[in-house]
Amino acid sequence: MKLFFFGQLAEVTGKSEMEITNISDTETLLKKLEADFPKLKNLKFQISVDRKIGKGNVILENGSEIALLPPFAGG
Amino acid sequence: MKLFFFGQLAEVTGKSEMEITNISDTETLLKKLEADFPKLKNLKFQISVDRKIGKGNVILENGSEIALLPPFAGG
Amino acid sequence: MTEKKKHKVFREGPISPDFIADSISKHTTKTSIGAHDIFLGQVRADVINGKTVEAIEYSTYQEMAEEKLHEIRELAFTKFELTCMHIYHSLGKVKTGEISLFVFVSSPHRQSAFDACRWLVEEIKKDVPIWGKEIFGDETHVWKENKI
Amino acid sequence: MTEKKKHKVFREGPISPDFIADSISKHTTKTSIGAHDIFLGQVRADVINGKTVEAIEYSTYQEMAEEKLHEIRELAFTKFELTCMHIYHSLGKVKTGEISLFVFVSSPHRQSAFDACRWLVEEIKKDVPIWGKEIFGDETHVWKENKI
Repeated sequence: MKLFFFGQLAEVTGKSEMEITNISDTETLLKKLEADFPKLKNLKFQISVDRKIGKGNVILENGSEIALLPPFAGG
Repeated sequence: MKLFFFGQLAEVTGKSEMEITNISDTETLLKKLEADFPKLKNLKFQISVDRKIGKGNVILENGSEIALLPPFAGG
Repeated sequence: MTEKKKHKVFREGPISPDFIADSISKHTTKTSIGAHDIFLGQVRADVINGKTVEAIEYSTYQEMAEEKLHEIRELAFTKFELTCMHIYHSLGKVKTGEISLFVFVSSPHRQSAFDACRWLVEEIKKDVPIWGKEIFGDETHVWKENKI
Repeated sequence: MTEKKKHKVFREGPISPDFIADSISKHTTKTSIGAHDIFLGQVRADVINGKTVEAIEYSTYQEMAEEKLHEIRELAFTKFELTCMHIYHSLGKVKTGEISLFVFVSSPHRQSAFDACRWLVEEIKKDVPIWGKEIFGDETHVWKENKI
């Protein structure tokens, strides 16, 4: 699965994208990311799966496109 | 006193302005105008005195600038 | 910083897109502005009793209109947080598809810009002595009335 | 008659007044339009912790943004009586005083134009994945957050 980081999250993690495998849902993903990038704990963001922001824990499937989205600031 | 006619009222009366004298207030003026120009009776308009639209009967003074204003249509 | 100087509202003929672009570009130096709201009134090809409007010919009671617009401007600056405000209205003939009213409001924040622009357009339509003759292709006409 | 074709929203760098004029002039042939409302977002020289913003650098999650904008457009056409609607947003660097957002709504009547334009701007700010890095003169930056 592809995981994208945007805005401040790309800056903090030093990555704009990475491959992830063997992660079954967004809650598990979040725990792993916070372990790998402790600074994420202090930042506000949402997780999108296949370009939709889900409510609660979302199941991830092979080929899902996941993204970490900081607060929007268009305009 | 100067009396101005605007928009449709200028068209109906055939005048854009006229001098009036010896008229003490707007109610008297209105009666005289409706006698001179019967078509005015069928038209909506307001009267301004010195560029203000007054409520009720307004006293006219020498030098007052009076105007007959059809419904506004700016924009 | 507010700008309250009186400016010329009435312009002969339609308001051109280039004039609007020029007005917008004058605001580049005003870096406290975060939001502009622009209202444009365009002449519609309304069909009235089977005849299509081809142009509107605008006229005004200019002294009264300018006094009223001045009051409206002053009131807008007290009611809303505005950086600047510009109002232009056509006189004379404006063809269908052309622009006859240009209201341009700028503010640090969008809510004030939206509120003020909408309020201004309503005030102008309601209180400023302007008239419009809707002219048909056969040169007959009717007198326009604003809907609330 | 409504126009719903997908169009390119994102543009590299600031949105120029000439581009806006050009968009306006394209509506001259649409003679059912009576009212345009245009919102422009301009980059403010905010002072943050004693340092002045000199530019915002915008980025987006383009595929998601385009899907979301498409939904917003479709919904706007069902909610409001619109003739047409155009949305443009900058990517990359936009300096203070320059324009980064251009929302252009046209309708037969002003109330729909005002309602739709304001609604669109709020939806864009709330739901479209766009980010802005506020850059200071010393090349440090902070990340912008929209106020409601």
